[in-house]
Amino acid sequence: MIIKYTLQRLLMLIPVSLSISVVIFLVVHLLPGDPIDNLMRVGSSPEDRLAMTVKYGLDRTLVEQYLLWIRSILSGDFGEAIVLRRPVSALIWQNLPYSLTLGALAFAFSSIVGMIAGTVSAVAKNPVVEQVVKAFILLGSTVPSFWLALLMILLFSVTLGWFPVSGAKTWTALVLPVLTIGFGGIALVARVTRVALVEIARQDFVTLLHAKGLSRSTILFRHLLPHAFLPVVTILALRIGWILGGAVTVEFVFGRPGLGSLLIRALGQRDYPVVQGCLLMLALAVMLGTLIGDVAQAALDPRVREATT
Amino acid sequence: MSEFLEVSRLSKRYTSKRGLFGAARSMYAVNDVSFRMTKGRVVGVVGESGCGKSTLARLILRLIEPSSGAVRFDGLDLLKQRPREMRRLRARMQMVFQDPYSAIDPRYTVADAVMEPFQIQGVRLSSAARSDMISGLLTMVGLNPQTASSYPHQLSGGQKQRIGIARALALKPALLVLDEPTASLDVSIQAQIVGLLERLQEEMGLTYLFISHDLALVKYFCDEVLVMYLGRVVEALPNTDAPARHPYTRTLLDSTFQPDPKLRRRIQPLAGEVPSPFDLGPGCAFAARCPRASERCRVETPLLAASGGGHAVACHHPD
Amino acid sequence: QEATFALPAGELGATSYNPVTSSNLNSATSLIYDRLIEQDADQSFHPHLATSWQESPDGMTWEFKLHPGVKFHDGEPFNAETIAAWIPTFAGTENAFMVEAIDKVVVVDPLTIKFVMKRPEPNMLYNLASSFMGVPSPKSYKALGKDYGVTTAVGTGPFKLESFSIGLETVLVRNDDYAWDSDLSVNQGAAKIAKITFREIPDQSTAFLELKTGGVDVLLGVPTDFLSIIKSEKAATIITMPGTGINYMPINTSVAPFTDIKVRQATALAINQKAILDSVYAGVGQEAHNFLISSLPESQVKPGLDVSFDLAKANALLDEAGWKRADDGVRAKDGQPLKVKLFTQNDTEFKRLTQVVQAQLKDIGMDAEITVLDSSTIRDEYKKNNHQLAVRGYDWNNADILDWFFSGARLGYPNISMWKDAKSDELNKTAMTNSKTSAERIANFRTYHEYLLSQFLFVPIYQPATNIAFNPKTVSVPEKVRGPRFRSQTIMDMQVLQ
Amino acid sequence: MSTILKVEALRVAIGALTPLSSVSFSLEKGETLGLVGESGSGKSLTAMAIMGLLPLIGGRITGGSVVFDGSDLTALPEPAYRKLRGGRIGLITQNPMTSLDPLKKVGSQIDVVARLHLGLDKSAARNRTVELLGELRIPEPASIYHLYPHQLSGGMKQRIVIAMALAADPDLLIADEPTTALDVTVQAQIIRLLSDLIRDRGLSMVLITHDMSVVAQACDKVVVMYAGTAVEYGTVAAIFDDPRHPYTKALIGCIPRGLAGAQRLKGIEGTVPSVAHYPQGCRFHPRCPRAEAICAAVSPPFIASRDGAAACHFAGAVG
Amino acid sequence: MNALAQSGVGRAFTTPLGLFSGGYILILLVVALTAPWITPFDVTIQDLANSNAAPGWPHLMGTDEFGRDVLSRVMYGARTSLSVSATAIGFSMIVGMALGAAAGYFGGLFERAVMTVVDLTWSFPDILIALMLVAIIGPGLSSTMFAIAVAYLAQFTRLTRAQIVQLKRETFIEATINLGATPAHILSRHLLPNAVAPVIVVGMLAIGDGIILEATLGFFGLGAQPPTPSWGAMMSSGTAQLFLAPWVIIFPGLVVAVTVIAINLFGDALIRALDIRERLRGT
Ligand SMILES: Nc1ncnc2c1ncn2[C@@H]1O[C@H](COP(=O)(O)OP(=O)(O)OP(=O)(O)O)[C@@H](O)[C@H]1O
Ligand SMILES: Nc1ncnc2c1ncn2[C@@H]1O[C@H](COP(=O)(O)OP(=O)(O)OP(=O)(O)O)[C@@H](O)[C@H]1O
Ligand SMILES: [Mg+2]
Ligand SMILES: [Mg+2]
Ligand code: NI
Repeated sequence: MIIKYTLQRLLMLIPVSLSISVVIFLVVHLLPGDPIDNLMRVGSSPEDRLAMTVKYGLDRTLVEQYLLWIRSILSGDFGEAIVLRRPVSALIWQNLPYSLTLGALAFAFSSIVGMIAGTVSAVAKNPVVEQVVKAFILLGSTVPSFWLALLMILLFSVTLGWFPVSGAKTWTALVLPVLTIGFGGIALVARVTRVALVEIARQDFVTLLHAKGLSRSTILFRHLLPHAFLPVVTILALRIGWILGGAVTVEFVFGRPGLGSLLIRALGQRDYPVVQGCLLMLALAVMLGTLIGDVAQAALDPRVREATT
Repeated sequence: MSEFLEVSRLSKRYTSKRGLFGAARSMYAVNDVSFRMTKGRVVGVVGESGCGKSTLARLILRLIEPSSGAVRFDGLDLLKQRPREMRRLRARMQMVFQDPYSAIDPRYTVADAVMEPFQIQGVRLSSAARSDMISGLLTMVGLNPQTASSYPHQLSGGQKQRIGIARALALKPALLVLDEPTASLDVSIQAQIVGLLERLQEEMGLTYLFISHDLALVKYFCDEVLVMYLGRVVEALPNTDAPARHPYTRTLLDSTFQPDPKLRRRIQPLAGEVPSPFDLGPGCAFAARCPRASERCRVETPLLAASGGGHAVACHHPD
Repeated sequence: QEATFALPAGELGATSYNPVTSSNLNSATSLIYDRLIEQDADQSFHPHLATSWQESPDGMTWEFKLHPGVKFHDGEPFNAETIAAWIPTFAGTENAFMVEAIDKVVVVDPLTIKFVMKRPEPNMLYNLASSFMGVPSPKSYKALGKDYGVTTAVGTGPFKLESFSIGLETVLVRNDDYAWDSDLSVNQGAAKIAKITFREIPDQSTAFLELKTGGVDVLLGVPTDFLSIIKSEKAATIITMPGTGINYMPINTSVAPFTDIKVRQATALAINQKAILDSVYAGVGQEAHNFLISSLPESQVKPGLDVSFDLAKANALLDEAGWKRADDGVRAKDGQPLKVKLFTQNDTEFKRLTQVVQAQLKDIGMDAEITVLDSSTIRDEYKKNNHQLAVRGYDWNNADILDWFFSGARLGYPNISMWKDAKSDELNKTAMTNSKTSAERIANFRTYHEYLLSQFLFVPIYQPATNIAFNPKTVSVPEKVRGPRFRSQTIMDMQVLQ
Repeated sequence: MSTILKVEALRVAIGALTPLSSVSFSLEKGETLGLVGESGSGKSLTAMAIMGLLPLIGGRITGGSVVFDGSDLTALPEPAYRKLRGGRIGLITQNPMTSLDPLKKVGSQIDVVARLHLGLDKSAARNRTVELLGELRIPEPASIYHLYPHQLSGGMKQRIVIAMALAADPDLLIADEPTTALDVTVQAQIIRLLSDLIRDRGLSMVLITHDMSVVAQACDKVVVMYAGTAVEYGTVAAIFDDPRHPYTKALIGCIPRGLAGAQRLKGIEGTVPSVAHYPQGCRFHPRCPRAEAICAAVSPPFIASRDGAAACHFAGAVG
Repeated sequence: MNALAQSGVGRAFTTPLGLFSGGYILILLVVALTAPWITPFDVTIQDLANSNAAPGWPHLMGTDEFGRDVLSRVMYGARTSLSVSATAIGFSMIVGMALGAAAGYFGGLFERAVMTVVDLTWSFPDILIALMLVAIIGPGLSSTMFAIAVAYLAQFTRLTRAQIVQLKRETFIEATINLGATPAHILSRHLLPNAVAPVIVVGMLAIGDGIILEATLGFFGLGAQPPTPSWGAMMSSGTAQLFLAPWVIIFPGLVVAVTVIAINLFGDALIRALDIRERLRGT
């Protein structure tokens, strides 16, 4: 059942992606400026410029350009970067691993810490503990990430020398970026976890679990947390776009490549095929995220799954 | 007495998906229901949870559109009314809802809530008339006029239900549909509200459609009784003394306890469960639980057939 | 024997080491490839893969003698055939203009090559010295096709490409066979450093911290804001070398009030180059008084044409032009206040500079409102003629930059001054195409430059210096930096200290 | 007969409030005690206090004792209490719809009790569960075992909850309104099931309900609660035949019985006070038709009668 | 706003945290409103001789690279940052409520379309949306505002729609329909007024996020045009000075942090005072 449903949803992605592609194309071409200026160097002539414009099809009407683009997309080709001079798919492919590792780890960090923090603040009877946890949760989401990143570098890399300042070659270089991004996500996860736990703890079945003589920890781990997972998973699945593209600032400060940086660089140079390719990729990832969220929800919740009997 | 509400072959079908992945399935919340009401009478509707009582009430008031069938109110075909006419007509047919707790906008004071019907129907009142009207309505439903400035959260369930009744009666309707008005209230409050309703009916000559799951209450309160099971009316009792003829009605009666330890019942075991209302097959819906069910009951849907004295039963083997 | 370099901000984001098709090459390119000719800091040309060259008097042929015994990293020999195969690969690429004047390439003998020209090209040597003219191995170039420059890049240079992680780092290892150094480096054999990693660090603060913590040994290109900090840092030494660009303020001559040459002149005289050099650039670099970098002979213009700060004269000129000071200090004419738009690029240094310029313009009663734009948008605005003043810079060590920014054929962008003038275009044409030899070209460009200066089309502000910071504990750098930029010639003489 | 549960002068505080005070009753082995009262009268709190679950809602026992099978539970440490809960005392809660963990199969939710308290292994616990389900007249217990709660009807879920309470062979069942959320036909079946279990297994049960008819049908003894206190207790026969407390009497009078007009429902004037506003003296006095000055000033003591006692100044005089 | 909500705001001040955070916000608002008159130094006049002076007297937070007083600029920056964020969020809130209410009330295909778009933008990183928009509209405070508004539009639309859908199921809506009310009456008298409180609270919290987004845009060099001070612009130009004059970046950063925390705490207090936690669930 799940498989059939998933396939259906995947099919649905095609028309949605097509309409999104129109929007992306229009937005990108609305940007003032054009990529050719980034190719021209002192000494080239106005005629050279015209020749380039023709070469990249930028002299055609928008409709023609769109159709050409979408045709190549449908044949699995994201086109060729104008300024960056590489196939767009190759560029995405080179940057994706960096975004994925950083994103996945930050994701894991914020989910784990967030769930722990949320659980502690929901379960803690002690108001002091609750406030401390809350302050900790707030920490990451109340300062701009570049500020946090710079201060963390100052503390952990320069003063303490624990981690390299920047780079992406060693795992130690991942620690600070992961912390920076992860901190931002903790608040969200913790809040969702907390709300879910508080709400679920009010339900009759929890009283009944206590009445069965189960210990507090069994109840928490075997019964309450699985319920808290549901909203956390849904909200996180929706944030896949953030994982892949949202780390621009952190990538910039820590000198890491990534999809976000690629997109921003291409945006600055008006490298249309790259910007379009990246945005389409992100949009697809976002839609897949929604799908993953729904499927995960079904996997976790029999009510949603509604197994046939 | 004139025929004042006529419901004919009213049905409401709902389609819903089974879970996230399942196929669509459909059910009749109300299935082929017909009955008439005479002015000034109290007709009761009983049935278990989910049998379609509230849906029937909403259909009659055209709060939802039926899948098929017709409702005639005071000679007018309700389903043919255009929105504007329908809105005007609503002043004459009102409803008191099952859940008093959410029946008043939490941001409205009692006075606002009670005056809203006039505002909606475009009745302009001077401020003196307004305060007279408020205290008149509140007094009518047994509330202190001083409650006028309270917010709903400052009131008890019974008080809220009284305000619901005041709102419903503000425009002096001819028909009042009462959808389990006491179901969420304590017995002591239920008794107050029922008492109030009885008094109002006598004073104002109202016509009530009284919905309840409590057969004892319906028998106490109503002139006629319709018994519903899974969307259908299975028995229509012309008066509350009439002996039940449908096995389901009898089961209901047998399941009701008396507030007297000397009248303890021997509870008969009842086979089976209420079947899922979705995609019901042919035959009598009660057949699976019925002690008398025959082969015929499983293949042929019994129709509501009137016998003497307006007593109608939908059963192949009635008493 | 390893060293790590951080690339300067302007060289980030290269996606390939293919010099023929690329539009963005970084310093590592100069180590992988050799060029026929090298240019020095004084803009003079020196032999490298070409040991000598001869230009015909009419400028229609060039003959080059090639260095014998040169081998590519893939073992292929470098000879005249290499050149004959290489030049045509430019056709149809964005870099084609650099060899556009060459009609055909004739192999005279294995070590002699002749370019037959379509037209004289006095800029030939300059072009051949550019990094886009690094010579790739024709065999590998052909074999790898689109992947050339990404997975492998094969040149004759002192370093071989070991790995290239786009956007992150490039690792080069020494070419031990290297023996064809140019005379710009003292070292005439293989490089002294065995392995060099070029890292891309977009954020300057991060790059500085890397130098401080030993993550990198050399910062190629330190923004001026960091100079004072680095100077106070024990772990870093700074070399300052003349830059190859000018920061200036173009004036849009096509819109009021700058259609009036008096207002333009007043604006030009309002900028205090000295004060800017001291406050914004901490005294590093030079004041700019005309459009060209001072190492170019074309920059030596007639005295009196250089633009220098003169507040009194500026004010007098404005008074003369009818712009009277109002109570709030802002001038006005015909009820119209002297309020102008001042564009600048989205970059910390330019924003700083622009804020000072804004303050200085205030002194002549001009109220300039700053708009910060990204580089693509700003070009679009220029093309739409939405600008009045802008603070910007260029980086180019050749006088043909005058053509680029002031040619009547390029109005809007790059001709931000919107300057179209018959006499100017005449002088431009003479300088660009009617000069047969280098000497003639210099004279023609100087005349052109002088005319442009007389029209006050821009305000020269500052000649940036190139600042290199390195860790004196880990690397040594030769006293004198050779070449127009800190590139292969200097790196050949660097050493790693233990 | 021996006393299995004895509650004396129980007093419960939540924060600064005292929602429960002077609740006393005792229960003999094999008996069913009805705890009856309107919403908010403290019935569930009493159950929570007996189960030692007050900390869950931030409450604590501040006075009185709960003696179970000879030992006082108020002083029992938590680990020992955990053994008792589910082991010797089983709890059945009001709403079967929300009483099961929706993410776990119903079978495993029953198993866990036997595994925890009887030390059975997985398969033994499972067999036992299936057996128990059969005993509770659940059709096809082996396949029900693998279902999730949402796949069952309300009545079925309530049986699962009962099975959970019975899984470790407890001595005492506390059923907190086990049938309130169910339809009358299902209610009758559940009551019958519980009565059979009491009889067959020799269990004792505290049956909490707000429905006097259920008490009349199923209980041996009754405690009537009002506004956080017990107002009367006694045998069922005594309470119904000869209620001593005016509240008990009024409560019985609120139940519609017989046919319309036979006797007007009166209800009880006023509303139940909230915890923060419990009146001085007798808590019922503001609504009591018999109230006199003393009622507002002095909390009435229990006055014993034939088969029970009532907390009313006039309990002796009535009758 | 009715008395209920007013008393809610008042009640939010009754807890110590609510009082503390609310008080801070009030003071900040006063500073922002009166900044042109109360800053100790002019915020744009350069004093190059005095650049990068360490905190001390008379420059309590030091001076920046142009010798401008950091304290004055932080005070003035409150004006820019708060007004940018608040205007943007306010605008976003109004549009979001309209969209969400329409989607929730009318349902059907319209709702599906609106929610698909909204979910997509919601799932897209704010900073990317903002950077794209600023690139399209050009830099400046107005485009920063627009970018923030668009980035948060989804949140308000979702919240309002969820509220409306939930409210529509309430009996009192049905009761009002049954009295013959028009859709306009129901939307304007019942649905929107009931949905507004949570949206306002979330909007208030979003102002904090808006400040951070403005700062981040400032870091990328967009946002407020120099020499107008805004917290983001100050931090962004301060990164270069991080080691030479750390106060230039530290102080605005701290003020941002404290402000956002205060907004969050006060938001929590408000949620508790208005008792709308239930209604914020699931959004
Ligand atoms: N909008 C709807 N969509 C789908 N199914 C509905 C809808 N409204 C009601 N139903 C279904 O119709 C059936 C009848 O519902 P209805 O509310 O009329 O029952 P009822 O007799 O009033 O029950 P109760 O006594 O619990 O109020 C139920 O099974 C219910 O699930
Ligand atoms: N967690 C709590 N905090 C504060 N007061 C509470 C709490 N739980 C219950 N109360 C109060 O204690 C009183 C008794 O509640 P209890 O739940 O025992 O009533 P009940 O008789 O079971 O009512 P019902 O028939 O509605 O279940 C009520 O007035 C209630 O308001
Ligand atoms: Mg109903
Ligand atoms: Mg209870
Ligand atoms: Ni967002």
